Parts: sequence; structure tokens; C-alpha cells
Amino acid sequence: MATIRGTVQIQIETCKGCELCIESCPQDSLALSKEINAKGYHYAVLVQDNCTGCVNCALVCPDAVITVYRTKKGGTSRTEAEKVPVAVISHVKNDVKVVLDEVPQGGANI
Amino acid sequence: MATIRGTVQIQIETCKGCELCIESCPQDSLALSKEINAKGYHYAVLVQDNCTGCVNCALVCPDAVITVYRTKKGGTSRTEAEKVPVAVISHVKNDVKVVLDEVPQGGANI
Amino acid sequence: MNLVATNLEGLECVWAKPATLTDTPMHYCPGCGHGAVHKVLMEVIQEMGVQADTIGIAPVGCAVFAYHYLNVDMQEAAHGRASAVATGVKRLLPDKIVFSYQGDGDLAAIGTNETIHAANRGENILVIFINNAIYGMTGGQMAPTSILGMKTTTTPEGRMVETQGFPFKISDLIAMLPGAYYVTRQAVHSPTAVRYLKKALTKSIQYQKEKKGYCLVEVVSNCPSGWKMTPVEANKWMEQNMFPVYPLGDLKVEGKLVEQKHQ
Amino acid sequence: MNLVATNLEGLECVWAKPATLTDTPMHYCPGCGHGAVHKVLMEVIQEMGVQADTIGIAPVGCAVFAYHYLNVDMQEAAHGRASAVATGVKRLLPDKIVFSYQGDGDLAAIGTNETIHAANRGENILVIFINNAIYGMTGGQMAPTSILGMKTTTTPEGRMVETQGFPFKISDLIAMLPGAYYVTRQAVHSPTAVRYLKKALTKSIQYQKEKKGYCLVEVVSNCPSGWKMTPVEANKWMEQNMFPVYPLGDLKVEGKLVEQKHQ
Amino acid sequence: MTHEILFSGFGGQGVLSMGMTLTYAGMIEGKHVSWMPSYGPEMRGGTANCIVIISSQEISSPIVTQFDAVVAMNQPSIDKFEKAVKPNGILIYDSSAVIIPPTRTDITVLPVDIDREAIKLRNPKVRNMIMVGAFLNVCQVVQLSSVMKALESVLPERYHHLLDINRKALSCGEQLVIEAATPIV
Amino acid sequence: MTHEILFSGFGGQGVLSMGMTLTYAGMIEGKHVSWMPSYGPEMRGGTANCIVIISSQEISSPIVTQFDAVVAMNQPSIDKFEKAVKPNGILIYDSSAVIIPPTRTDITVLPVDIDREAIKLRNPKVRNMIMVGAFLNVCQVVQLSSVMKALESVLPERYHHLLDINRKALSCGEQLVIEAATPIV
Amino acid sequence: MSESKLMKGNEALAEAAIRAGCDGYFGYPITPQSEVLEYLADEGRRRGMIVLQVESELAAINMVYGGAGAGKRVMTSSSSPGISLMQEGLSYIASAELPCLIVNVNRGGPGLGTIQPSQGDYFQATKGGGHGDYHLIVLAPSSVQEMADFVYEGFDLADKYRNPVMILADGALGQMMETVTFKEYDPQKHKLEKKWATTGKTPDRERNIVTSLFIQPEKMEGVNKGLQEKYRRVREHEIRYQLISADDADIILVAYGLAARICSRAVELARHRGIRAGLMRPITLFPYPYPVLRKMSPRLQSVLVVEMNSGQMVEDVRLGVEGRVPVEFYGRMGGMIPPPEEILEQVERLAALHKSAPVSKEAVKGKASRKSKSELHEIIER
Amino acid sequence: MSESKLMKGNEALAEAAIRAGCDGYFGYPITPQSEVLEYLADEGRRRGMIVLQVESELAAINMVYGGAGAGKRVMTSSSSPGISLMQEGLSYIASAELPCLIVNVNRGGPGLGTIQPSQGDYFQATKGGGHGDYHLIVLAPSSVQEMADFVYEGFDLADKYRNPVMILADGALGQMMETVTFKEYDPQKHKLEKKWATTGKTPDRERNIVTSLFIQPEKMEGVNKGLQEKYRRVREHEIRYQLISADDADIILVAYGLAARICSRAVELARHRGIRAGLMRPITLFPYPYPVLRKMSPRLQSVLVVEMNSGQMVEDVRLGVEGRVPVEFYGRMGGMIPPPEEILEQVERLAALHKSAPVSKEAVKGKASRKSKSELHEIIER
Ligand SMILES: Cc1ncc(C[n+]2csc(CCOP(=O)(O)OP(=O)(O)O)c2C)c(N)n1
Ligand SMILES: Cc1ncc(C[n+]2csc(CCOP(=O)(O)OP(=O)(O)O)c2C)c(N)n1
Ligand code: SF4
Ligand code: SF4
Ligand code: SF4
Ligand code: SF4
Ligand code: SF4
Ligand code: SF4
Ligand SMILES: [Mg+2]
Ligand SMILES: [Mg+2]
Repeated sequence: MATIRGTVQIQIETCKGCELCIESCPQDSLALSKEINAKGYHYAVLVQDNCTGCVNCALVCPDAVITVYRTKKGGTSRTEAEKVPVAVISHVKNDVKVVLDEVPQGGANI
Repeated sequence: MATIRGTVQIQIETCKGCELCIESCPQDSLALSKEINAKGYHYAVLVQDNCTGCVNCALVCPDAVITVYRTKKGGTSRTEAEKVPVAVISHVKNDVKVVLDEVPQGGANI
Repeated sequence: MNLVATNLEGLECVWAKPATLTDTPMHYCPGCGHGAVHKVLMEVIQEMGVQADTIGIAPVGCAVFAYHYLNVDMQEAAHGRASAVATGVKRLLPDKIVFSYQGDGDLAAIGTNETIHAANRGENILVIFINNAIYGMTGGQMAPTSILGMKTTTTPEGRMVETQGFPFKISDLIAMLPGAYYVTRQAVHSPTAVRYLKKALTKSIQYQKEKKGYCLVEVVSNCPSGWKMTPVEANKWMEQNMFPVYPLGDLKVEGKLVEQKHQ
Repeated sequence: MNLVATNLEGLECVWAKPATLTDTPMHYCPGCGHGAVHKVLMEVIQEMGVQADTIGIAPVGCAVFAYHYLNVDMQEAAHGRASAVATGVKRLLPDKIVFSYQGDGDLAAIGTNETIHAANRGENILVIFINNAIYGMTGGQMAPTSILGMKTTTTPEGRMVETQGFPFKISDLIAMLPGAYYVTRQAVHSPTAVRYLKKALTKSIQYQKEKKGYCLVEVVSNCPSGWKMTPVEANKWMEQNMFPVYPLGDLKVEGKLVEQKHQ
Repeated sequence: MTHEILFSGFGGQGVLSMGMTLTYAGMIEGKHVSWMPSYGPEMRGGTANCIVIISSQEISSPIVTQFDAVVAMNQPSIDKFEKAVKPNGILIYDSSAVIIPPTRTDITVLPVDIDREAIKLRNPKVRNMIMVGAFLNVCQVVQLSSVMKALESVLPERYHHLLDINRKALSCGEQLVIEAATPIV
Repeated sequence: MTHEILFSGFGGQGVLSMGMTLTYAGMIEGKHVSWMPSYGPEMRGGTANCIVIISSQEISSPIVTQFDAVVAMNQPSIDKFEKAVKPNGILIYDSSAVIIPPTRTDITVLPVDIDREAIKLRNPKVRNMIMVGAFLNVCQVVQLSSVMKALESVLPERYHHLLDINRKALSCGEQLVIEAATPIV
Repeated sequence: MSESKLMKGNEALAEAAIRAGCDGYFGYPITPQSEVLEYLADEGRRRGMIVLQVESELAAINMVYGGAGAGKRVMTSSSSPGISLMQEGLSYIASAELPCLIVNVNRGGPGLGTIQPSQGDYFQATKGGGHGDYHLIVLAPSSVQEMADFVYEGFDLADKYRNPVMILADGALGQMMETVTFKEYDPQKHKLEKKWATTGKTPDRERNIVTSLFIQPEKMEGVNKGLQEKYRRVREHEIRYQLISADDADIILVAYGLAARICSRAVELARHRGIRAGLMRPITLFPYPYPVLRKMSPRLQSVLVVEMNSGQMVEDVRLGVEGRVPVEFYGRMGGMIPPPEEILEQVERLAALHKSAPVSKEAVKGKASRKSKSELHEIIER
Repeated sequence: MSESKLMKGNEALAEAAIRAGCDGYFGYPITPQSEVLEYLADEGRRRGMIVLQVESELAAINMVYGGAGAGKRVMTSSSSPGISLMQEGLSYIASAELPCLIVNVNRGGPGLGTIQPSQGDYFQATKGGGHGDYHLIVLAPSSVQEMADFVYEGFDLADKYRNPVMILADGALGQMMETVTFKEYDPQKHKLEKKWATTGKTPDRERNIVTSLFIQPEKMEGVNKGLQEKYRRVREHEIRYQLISADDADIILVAYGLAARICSRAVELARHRGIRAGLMRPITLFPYPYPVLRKMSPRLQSVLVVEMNSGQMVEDVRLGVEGRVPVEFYGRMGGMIPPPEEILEQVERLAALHKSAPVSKEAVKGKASRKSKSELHEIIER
């Protein structure tokens, strides 16, 4: 079972769904949401727990909406069970949780 | 006694006395007059009969005031005796002959 | 910030938006290179600790609002005159870091004269030149840097030499000027490109501190809206069609022309 | 004409002022290169028989009155815009021969943009560029082409890089542009130089007839008044000090760069 | 009789052509018409809108601030233009793109689930024409037939293969049964 | 009392500094003064001139068209300005540079052979100061001493080694006996 | 007559340029008028016109100089900042008396300002933004139809007087779509022979010189007198304007372009409230219809000038009425557009001031009575 | 006080700039004002000023924008065609409210024209040659002394109102030499702190932005209202003018700059002939001394405007007197200068028209009575 080496947080309200981060992710950890944000964009979300924290996505993101985290040296890595929630839509007016639809697990850890 | 191979005519009223023709003459045939023209310039005059009609002076003259003549192939060349008068000042108001002061004969034909 | 703090212990932040960028969301279209360049520039300014000494000049072009995002003192110049305005600022505040940020229309069309003479005087400034081969802001007209055959709203049949002349490689010309100290051509389409750009900008600002003179950093960039492509398509098109005309790399380093750069 | 006809029989005229020059005495200072260039240009136009097809553009500069002397249709352009005006004329009268005649201030300072973009579009025109390294008409101020250390009314200590930058070799830049077909640097200080210039101008007009594109003929010239020298001194100074910075010869022939030209 | 209508949504949702189609139809019917788009950089990834005026007499001002009807394709449009509807006017909007519905009670508020219809037609590209149809259904400023004709002129030649699907979308929208949202009191 | 004087000649003959010297002298004497040069391209190898006004009251216009005195250093100046001398005014000129003398009989015409004097002084460069001297001789607008003082300010530092020869030229001119030319009737 | 189209003002203007036989267009993109260049780069080129997108407005206006000097029908278009860059060129063109057409689709200034519609360039257009004594002939359209019509008129006036003509529109007129019909116009019938143009000095004539340089002030004064005399003729013959409900009006609104359209609505509304309001719309801003104002001023209660600027035209209105009637101003700036209701308020305020006559049949019907430019023209002649 | 020098107007102006603590000058040569650049390139540099001869007037004005935005005292100078090239830049500077000094040594236009003195740029200077609603504060010197004095005044006004100030001179004032004395002036005492300037965003403050872009029309309208309010304050407080023999005058001449000098002579001559003539010389062309004209117009027989142009200021004079007294004009154009005698003729013609009162002691002595600006200023206040 996969262990988390890194993760990203995406400011989805300012994400414009340009997909450049998705293109640049070597791990295919990112995808566009089905939902749109208040600006009408489908936004990027982390859809796998295989993020390595390589910062590629953050580097190419034109709107600087991605923050990248990596496991501290010697820090305890965590399991599926305790994934970091990846995103929260906060609508301009009131907060509404976004429901991410199931994405097929894939990649290295099948 | 020298024979004329070429000669020049200089429009002295529009000559500005820049001396570029004099510089460029391989024969030292040209000099500045003592007199000034109506514009106040000492003007170029032919002072020797050794002009070869090489056109150097005409080429460099910025004001295009020099006309160059050369002996026709087979044309009879002429002697000292019948030099071509080189210039006439016509003052803006009335014509006045210019008196060229004697210049020492020199060059090839001594 | 509209992120909810969540259990991140055990994790350290390895990349976050530089504090030298304001929180104002940028108005650029999705995937536009302008945003990426802003981000890198501000990272550099933050890391070099020159925020308080920096004065930027915004162009007229899509980056006209740059001052909403770059958290440094800025002036908004008339179209094409950013290099002249930068000269005015730098000559009177010689100890500040002064940069102008200009598009291809701004720098290489209407502003050609001011651009070239600033370089020829060896003004001790940094000029950032965003070459997206089009007039983005006004809706996708041809730019002097548009490549041959490129379709724009003013070249519906594609750019033709007869009516529009050749793609204008102004950086190559500027590199020829003794006043120019560092001239380079970079991009932001990939993580690697972004890392290179960061180096180039860092160098330039270092050079300016050392009063070495004029630095020009051209960034070959995209304009998804103007090109009528998705950002991903746009970057691919850029790699395939623009890089051959505008090859990436240094044109002049420390006052010396990098050879091979002469067509 | 105020010559008295005298006995010239036996003699044939081997050089006379071309009929394409008017009889108006030129206003230029004694020994000024402008006159010489006018003369050569008009010889060429006469010999090529294109007087009726030629339209000239005068600059703002000492040659502002060129139309008093050149007996062809002419337009007087705003300072620095002669290349733009020439473009307007040529685009609408593509079968005419169109030339602009510009000084260094006109072409390489205020007019840099119009000059460079006309070349980059490959406008099918001839641009004659009189480089006397000074602003003659306005009384001897520095020009972008003034050489380092040169004293002018605006560089009393001599031109210094810090405040004024480097002598601007715009012809070298223009030669780099694909739109430029023929770029050459000539002079009028000697009979030989005059003969070369005549060849260059003849070529250029021939090229234009053949629609080959943009031709630039730079003439390194003098300004005795501005330089505060006699014409003879001026030409010597020019040979010793200007030719090293602006070496005579072709920079680009039939669209190909002549090597060695890259500093 | 003068109709002053605002179409508003994201750039790319085709709101400008919605308005243009209606305007064209008005012209076909020999009415006085004017179409005024929002323009400039605020369009960069932002919202677009256009004002359409269709009238029996000469139109004095192409720009008005109060509308007989507002057609809103997204949330920001509602946020911005709900207050711009004249009393007793119409506010029709795409309910599938809106989270916070309008609240005014002095106007007729008409939600339309464009998504559902678009999915039926298996074509997301014609959402705008569905809305135009729906709008005509509740506010007959012009004949549907004129709009059908108008399409030919509005769609560039090279897109004429899309005429049919757009026509379908129009009539689909036009046949929708739309009931006014019961105002939240 | 107001004196309006014109100095005219070829560019390079130093007519501008002639006028400037006189103006400076006027200022030294606490008079109201103005000096107005001809400027611009007409100077290219052409003629230069300047208008000098020295007055006991404020000067309203630095530019006048009629003069109490005209100082002419060449033929074109006579051709152009003879008519600009006020009746009973003075026209003083360098006879060695002029072929056709003035013809007016209602003014005092004063020829001065500057050449001869310059040759005496073995210095052609000071012709203009000789003329200034001569002018003062016939028209005492200012004291010779003031002009001498003025020279120091008018001559740039780097030329101060030439002060003496210029002073000589001045007094030489000032001592000349000039008789009015008998008018050609 | 040809069928009517739905077009943007900018496109209609461009289409009319092609139909007017415009030989060359030189321009640089700027909102809100880039459609002119875009339309011509497509349609114009296809139909044989020389269309160049050039490096700047500066280059454009000087290419226009060259093309006009070569005897061709040429034009350029831009918006406020771009027009400012053309001021030197315009002064040269006016001085050299070159006929050509310049279009300013006015946006909000000063500076970079905003791209929204404005009338802030009135002074620049009418008093001469460039140096020296000169005037452009300035036409102010107020509909997409006029955006097209004034192109023909503009080119004809330019040729007739050898004077640059400016069409002063605004962002709304450029961007909005309206119905437009293109009238029959045969350029060949309208283009005049230009003997003075630089087309090559044939042996049968002296060389032609296009210049604005006259170094001797006497000469230059002569040139200036010539220009002034020309402007006098233009003032005498070319004044254009429109009157709406003016005959019996107590309150006259004065507005041009888009503002005039809005005022006409305001006048309608006022008439419905029984206020005798009317509108004078200058169509030529130079020459300005002073005589019309002078004529009507004595019998007016008040004049209300409405502009999308700080009140620049007010000066011309005051010069027209010369104190015979109070002149008030209402305007919006920086790209804002005054809605008819706002203007109505002002009219009502003025009416209250003068407690103008109660509603009357005749007052209401007044709004119908429009006079054509030509009719009124005579009124001025006498 | 410092001793007096004999200097050209251009040089006096340049010397004053150095003494006024001007930090930077950016310019391009043009006759008849190149001496300004030449003097500063020598003296100015030596005395620590940043002096750049740049590639064009366009570059110069935008460098001025940059330097002024950086909070420094900066200036440029040029003549008519060069000033036309600065119009876009001036509009930006006015909109961004940057204090700076622009000098126009006016020559004869339009076009390349002539280099002789002229006043043909009056409209351009006073109505705004650039796009949008803005005004420069315009000072019109009429002596070499004022060429110097108005530099201090200009910089102070610019700083006080954050507004560009123009000194509108002419070729004669620039080229002529007169006696000039430089007053004591300590720049440090006059320079204001400029908190808004871009000098680097220190942690203790928000970033400063110098811009003229306000894309939302509402915002832009706000900016415009701010500008208009500023201009109102300028009109209220900064009107400057001079009256000569005006108190008892039947005929008032209105002229500025060089023309005013010549008129003052004409007034003297007229007084000697027993004609009660006087002169009103506007010193600020914006703000224009309308109130002075309004005040005096009722008791005048006629007004004669004298300009070295086609009569541009006549409009402002007419706006001032509003028909209460006939306004006549006499002018020369294209670089010609009207001699006092010509003007006198006009005055006599007018006097004859009104067969004004015979010569009287008091009429003659009238010419002595001059009022200082300050005194008169009060007259306006009340
Ligand atoms: C004097 C002037 N001319 C034209 C414009 C219109 N304009 C604004 S931005 C622009 C060009 C934008 O292209 P670029 O400089 O390449 O910037 P981009 O938007 O592509 O980043 C133009 C022509 C203007 N604002 N001012
Ligand atoms: C817009 C404008 N700026 C400046 C000038 C003044 N001016 C006239 S000619 C000239 C430069 C002359 O130098 P150059 O072009 O080298 O010609 P030259 O006289 O040396 O032959 C200048 C600055 C002008 N006429 N117009
Ligand atoms: S790159 Fe940034 S803006 Fe684009 S999709 Fe990814 S997160 Fe969103
Ligand atoms: S940090 Fe690397 S691995 Fe993680 S999402 Fe971003 S690009 Fe993918
Ligand atoms: S070159 Fe010509 S102008 Fe010069 S001196 Fe000789 S003849 Fe005279
Ligand atoms: S033609 Fe030749 S030889 Fe004769 S004068 Fe001229 S230069 Fe001398
Ligand atoms: S138009 Fe082009 S350059 Fe401008 S923001 Fe959009 S993508 Fe970027
Ligand atoms: S000033 Fe110089 S360039 Fe001009 S005419 Fe005289 S010498 Fe020739
Ligand atoms: Mg671009
Ligand atoms: Mg030169």
C-alpha cells in the first residue's frame, strides 16, 4: 500500500483549469474536476496519492495557485487512510464542499 | 613649350572656395583667387596650363561648379599663346573682369 | 487564501507562492505565460531581497496590470515607452533596481526606437521581453514577431513577407550593440525552462547591482486566446513552430556575443 | 550660368554638371558632403534615364532643401519619418523609383523605428544615409553616430559612453535583417570614393527596378561647420577618425551578409 | 414598442452570438435594432455581455442601464445584473450554472436547466441556442422563424454544417415548459 | 534716448560679437539693452546680422525694422539694409568689401577701408573690432572704455590672450578720420 | 438600392472606405477601433486595396502623408492615444495641404485611461492638437449608418479642399451593431485629378514638391494666409448639423455623436412631459455651426450642452450665443455614458427654472418636425 | 542680490533650472531652443544635474514621466514640432498627475514651417493638444528675466498641484539677449515631499503606483472629477496677469509674450497721441484671466487682441467679455512679428471709430501707472 511522499494544495477558486500542471506532472497525480468554480473553470485537483512533491506543477502554474509539500526527512510517512483533503471550494458567497467523483486508482501502485 | 591636354571652367559665382578641388588635383593646376565673389568667397581658378582633364576636381566639387574639357582625339592641341580664359566674375549687379595676379610658371614644362 | 488548514504535520512546504506577489488573482487567460513570468520574477526579487529597492515599469499590453500583482513600486508607461520610462527612473535613482516588462508589440513595434537606444546607451536596467508573437491585449493582431504563415486577425491568410515583412528578431540586433551586456532568450513552458529563466533573471539583477549595464531577457511565450488554442496545444505549437525561429539560449554574455547566433 | 563662351574648339566636354540638378546654388556650407552626394545621385538618375519615374523624399536636416536642387518630384518628410513617407509613396506607386535621403539624426535617432521597420518589411526603396556624425542643421549637436571623445555643442567634454552610449552603427544592424537586400557604406572625400558611390547608387536603383527589395547606401560624410574645421581638415579628420569606426565597403550584397563585418 | 434585453455569461459561452442572432432576427422583421457588446480586456477570462434593443421606432441610445429582460448564463451575471431588471421584467437564467438563485420578487424569475437539455441533445456547444429558444418561449420579441433565418447570417459559412443542430437547440428550448421560480419570501 | 542699431555681414565675420560687445558695454553703463540675432539655416554659408538696442528706458520690442544706424560688413548687407536706415540715420560700411556703394542721400553714408587698417595691424581676425571702433567714433552710444571692459566678458576665457590685439583694433578704429562719402547724385 | 446589413460601426466604416475607392490604409491596432484594420486586412486586401499594419501610429500617419502626396486616396484610423501620436504628422499634412481621412474612435482619457466611449478629444480634433495654425474638417457621426456615409463625404471634402478630414466617433459607435445600407457611389466620378501630386516629373511639367517648409517668414505668412482663407471658405460652405424639435423650443440641447442620440431620446421624454425642448446636433465640429446658435439664441430660455467629457464644446456654444442665453452643461467623463433619464432631469430642472409653458398638443407633436441638413443650410446662407 | 548678466533667453532659462534644483533634463535639439540643452549639457552636468540628449522628443517626454514619477524635479524643452510629438506623453503625465516642467519655444507652423518666432501653439498649449480632459498650467514670459523667473514658479506650481507646467515662449525670447538677474532661491526650501513617488516599496508602506489606467469607467470618471476639481482650484488661485495703463483705458489691447512687449510700446505711442489705450497681458494662459476681462469689459469701447498667430486667443477673450464689447484682432503669422507702428495704426483706427476723448495730461501719464500682479490678484478675489 502506497505511502505519501508529497502532496499539493490547490487554490481552486483562482485555478483557471489550464491543465499545464496536469501536463507537467510525471506522476499523473492531477486531473480537472468535473465541477466549475465561481469563475466557471474546471479546476485542478489531486486525484492520486502518488505525488512526489517534485514541484513541477507549481513551477509551471501561471497563477501560482499550487502549494507543494514534501515529507520531512525522517518524518513519518502516512497511509491511504489519512490522505490530506486536497481541495475546498469556497464560493464567493458561501462555502460548499465539492464532491470529487471516484477516479480509478492507477499508476505505479496497482 | 607646353601643350594643353585639358582645361576646366569654373562657375566662380557659385564656387565656395572649399579647396577640395585643389586638394584633389594631381597637377596642382588650381588655386584660390585673391578676390572674393559676391558671396564673399575666394574662388578656385586654373593657374597652370597643365590640366590633363582628369576630372578629379569635378568629381569632388560639392557644388558641381567645374566643367572639364579634354582635347579631342586627333584635335589640334594649342599653345600658351591661346590659353582659355578660365573665369569671369559676374557680380550680382554688374560684370567686373577679375584680374588674376601672376602665378609663377612651374611644373613639368620648365 | 481559501484553503482550509488540514493535517500537514510531517510535511514541509517545498513550494509556495512568493510573498512578493500580491493576493490579487491575475486577469490573464488560462495558461498564459505572463503569469508564469510574473511568478518567477517575484521569486527572484524575494530571494535576492531587493523588493524594497526595486522599481518596475509596466507596459501597455496584457501585462498592463502587472502592478496589481507585483508587490513593488511600479510605473505604468505609455505603449512602447517602458524602456524610456525606465531610463528616466534609473538615471535619477541610480542605486535602485529598475526593470521594464514589455510585450512584443510594445517593445519591438511601437517601442523599437526607445528599446534600441536604451540598449545602445547601455542603460543599467533589466528589460523583460515577453514574445508571444501576437498582440494579445487588443485581440490577436499580428506582432512584428509573428512567424511567417501565422494566422492572426490582421493576417487572415497567414503572415506574408510581401505585406508584413519578416519575423523581427530584435534580441539578435540588440545583442550586436556594445551597450548590451547580457542578452538571453528563455521560456516558461516546462519546469526546466522555468528554472533557466529564474537563473537568467537572477543574473540580470546581480549584473545591475554591479552596474554592468543593459540586460535583456526575452521570454518566448504563448497566447492561447490569441492563437485560439488550449494552453496545452499552445505550448506544443510554440515548441514546434516558434522555437525554431526564436531558439532558446544566451545571445550575449558578459558583453561577449555568443557565436552560432548569427544566422 | 555666368561663364563667357570662349574658344573651346578642339576640346570636348568630359564632365559637366548633370541636367537633373537644378541651377539653384546649393545652400550647403563650403565643402559639405551633401552637395557631392546630390551631384552623384543625380548623375546616376540621369544616366539611368529614370528622372520621370523617380520620387525622392527629403529629410529634416541640412538636406531639407534637397528638393531645390534635385530636379525630380519630391516630398519633404517630418524629421525622422522619410522612410515611412517613402513606404507610403512606394506602396501606392509600386512602379516608381522611390528614394529617401536622410541624415544620421534623422535616420538613426528620431527615425530609428521607421528606418528599421521599413528595412524589416523589405520595402522596395533606396535609403541614402548621410552619416556626418553630427546634427549639422541645428548647429552641431551630438548625433547617435558621433564617435567617442568627439566634441560637439552637447558633448563639450567629448562624447562619453556613460551619458551618451556608443556610436550607433545602424547599417550593421540593418544588414542583419532578412528584409535588407543591399547595404553598403561609401564616402565622397576623393575621386575614387565618388566613383564607388556612383556604382553603389546605380546598383541600388537597378535592384529596385528588379523589385529586389530594400537598399541602404550609407555615406560617411563631413560637416566642416559642425566640426569647426576647414573642408580639407574635415576630410582628413574623417579619414583618420571616422573610417576606423565606420569602415567603407559592402555590408550585405544580394541578400547575403558580407562576413568580416561582424565586430 | 421597444425591448431592451441583456445577455450575459462567461466569455466562450457564446452570449454575444445569442444577442446577435436575436438582433438579426429583429432586422429581418424590419424592426429597428441595435447590439452593443461589452469589449476590451475585462473579457480576458472574464464575463461578456451584450445589450440588444429591438424596437418599432428609431433607437436613440444603444446603451441602457435597465432592461426589460436579462438572460444570465452564470452566477456572476445574476450577481451583477439581477438589480438591472426593470420592475415586472424578466430574469431568465441557466439554473445548472448557478448556485445562488435570484431573490427579487417584483420580477419574473425563470430558471432553465440548460445542462439537462444539452445532454439530451448530446451537444454542450449549443447551450446558448437552447437558452435563446427558451427566452423566445417566454418573451416573443421576434418570431422563432426569423431567428432560424438569422442563424444563417450569424453562423460563418464554414460552420453551416452546424445549422441543423443549432436549429434543433432553438426549438428544443422554445418548447420547454418553464415555470417561474416561487420567490423565496 | 534709444539707439536701434543693426550689424550685418557674412557668417564668420564676427558681426554677432560686434553687436554683443556693444550691448554688453551698454549694460555696463546701466542702460536697458537687447541683442537679437538672426538665427537658423539661413546662416549656413549665408549672411548673419543682429539688432542691438541701447536705451535709457525699458525696451518694448527687441525686433525693429528701421534703424538709427546700420553697420554693414559686405555687399549683400548694403543691398539688403540700405533702405532700413531711418532718415538722417547712419550707414557705415567696410568699403574694402563692397563694390557697389550705397546711394541714399537722406542719410549719412560712411565708408571705412577696414582692409587697410587690418593690414596695418597685421591681423585680419580683428576687422570686426576695427569697425566697432570706427562706429563709436561717429556714434557715441557708449563709452569706448565700457566697450574695452565689455570685451573681457564677451571673449571666452580661453581667448583672453587676444584681448590686447582686440583693444588695439578698437582704438585704431576709434581714431580713424572718416569722412562721409559724397552722395552720387 | 443595395440591401441593408447588420454591422459594427467600425466594420461599416471600413466597408465604406473600400466602396469609396480608398487606395491605401495604414494603421496600428488599438481598442475600440481595431476592427477597421482587421476588416480591411481581410476584405480590403481581397478587393485590391493596399492595407498595411505598421509599426506605430507615427509611422502610419507619415505613410498617409506619403500616399496622399502621391495623389492617392488614403486613410488611417486609431483611438485617442494613437491620435495624440499623430499630431505632428497631422500638422504637416494640414500644412502641405494633403487630402486624406483620419478616423478617431474616441475612448476615455487622459492617458491610457479606459477603452470605453468618450468625447474627450473634442478640443484636440477641433482646435488643432498639433502645432501651428491649422484645422481639420471634423465630421461627427451618431449612427452606424453615418459611420459609413461620412467616409464618402470625408474623402470628397478632403479632395475638394486639399485638407485632412477627421471622423470623430466614439467607442460605442465603433463597437455597436446597427442596420446599415451602402449607397451607390462611383469613386471614379468623385476622385479629382491631382496635378500637384508627386507621380514622377515628366518632361512636360515642372517637378512637384510636397512640403510644409517655408523658411522665410514672409513666405510662411503667405502660406498661413492661404490656409486661413481656405478655412473661411470651409466655414462658409460646409457647415452641417441637424435640428430636432427646434422650431418652437424654449430649451435647446446641444450635443454631437452618441450624446446627441441620447439627447434626442431625452427630448422625446421632455416633450411628453410638455416641456418644449429641442436638439441642435452639430455634424461638422469644424466648421462649427455658430450661425445656427446665433440665430436661435435670442428666443431661447436656456441652452443645455451635453457631452461625454468635461464640457469642451461648451466654449464653442458660448462663442455662438455670446451671452444672449445662459449656457448650462451636463456631462459624464472617463467612458461613462449619460442615460436619457439623467439628461431629462437636467431639462426638467431648467424648465422649472423658467416654469415653461404647460403641455400643449403642439409641443408634443414638435418632436416629429425634423429638418434636413440641406434645408437648414440655406437658412445660414441668407 | 546677485549681479546682472547679459544672456540669451534660452540660457537664462537653463541657468534658472539649475538654480531651481532641477534634478534631470531630457531633451532633443531643435531650433530655436537648442541652447537650453547645450547650456545644461555643459553647466548643468558640471553642477551635478542629470542631462541627457536622447533619441527623440518622444523618448524625452517619457523619461520625464519616469523621472517625475520617481519624485524628482525634471524637465524637457523643445519647439513646436517636437512638442507635438510629446502630446501623448503629456496626456499621460497630466493623468498620472506628475509634476514637471515643459518648455515650448514656439516657432512658426504648421508643419515644418519656419524657425522664426510665433505664437501658433496657443491652442495646443491651453486647450490640451493631447487626448482627453486635461490641462497644463501655462506660463507665458515676455522677457529674458521672466524666462528665468518662471522656471522657479513653474516648478513650484507643478509640485503644488501635481500638474505638468508649460512655459510657452517663442523664438525671439529664446534667442535674444537681455539683462537678467537671478533671485535667491533655495530648492530645498521649495521641494515638497512626494510620498506617492516610486522610490522603492519599503516594508513600512504599501507599494506606490504611478498610472493613468483606470479601466472601469466609474473609476476613470472619478479620476476625471478629481482633475476637474484641481483645475477649478488652479483657476481660483493661480491666475497671473499684468495691466499697463488700464485704469482709464477706453481701448484695451490683449496680448501675451513677445506680442505683449510690442503692444506696450504701441500703447505708449497711442498715449502720446492722446488715445486712452491700455494693455492686459495674461501671464498664465491656463488658468486664463477671464475674470479680469469680465470686470473691465463693460467700461471699454473696444478690445484689440494682438497675437503672432491667426487669432487663437481671441476665443478666450470673447469668452471673457461675452459680447459686452466688440473684440477685434490684429496678428501676423508664420514667424512674422508685428512692429509697434502696425499695432498703433489699428489702435488709431479703433479710436477714430469711437472718436475717443482728446489728449489729456492724465491720459498721457496713464502709461506710468503699472500694477503689480499681486495687487491685482486681490481685485479678482473680491
Ligand atoms: C499609442 C497606442 N497604440 C496602440 C494601443 C493599443 N494597444 C494596447 S496593447 C497593444 C499591443 C499588445 O501587444 P503586446 O505588446 O505584444 O503585448 P501582449 O498583450 O501580447 O502581451 C496595443 C497595440 C495603445 N494602447 N496605445
Ligand atoms: C520633431 C523635430 N525634432 C527636432 C527637429 C530639429 N532638427 C532639425 S534637423 C535635426 C537633425 C539634423 O541632423 P542630421 O539628421 O544628422 O542631418 P544633418 O543636418 O547633419 O545633415 C534636428 C534635430 C525638428 N525639425 N523636428
Ligand atoms: S496550472 Fe494552475 S491554473 Fe492551471 S490548471 Fe493547474 S493549478 Fe489550475
Ligand atoms: S508535485 Fe510533482 S508529483 Fe506532485 S502533483 Fe505536482 S507535479 Fe505531480
Ligand atoms: S571644389 Fe568646387 S566649390 Fe570647392 S573650391 Fe573647388 S570649385 Fe569651388
Ligand atoms: S581636371 Fe584634373 S588636372 Fe585638370 S584641374 Fe581638374 S583635377 Fe586638375
Ligand atoms: S490575450 Fe494572450 S497574452 Fe493576453 S492574457 Fe490572454 S493569453 Fe495572455
Ligand atoms: S552644417 Fe554641416 S552638414 Fe550642414 S551644410 Fe553645413 S557642413 Fe553641411
Ligand atoms: Mg505580444
Ligand atoms: Mg548629421
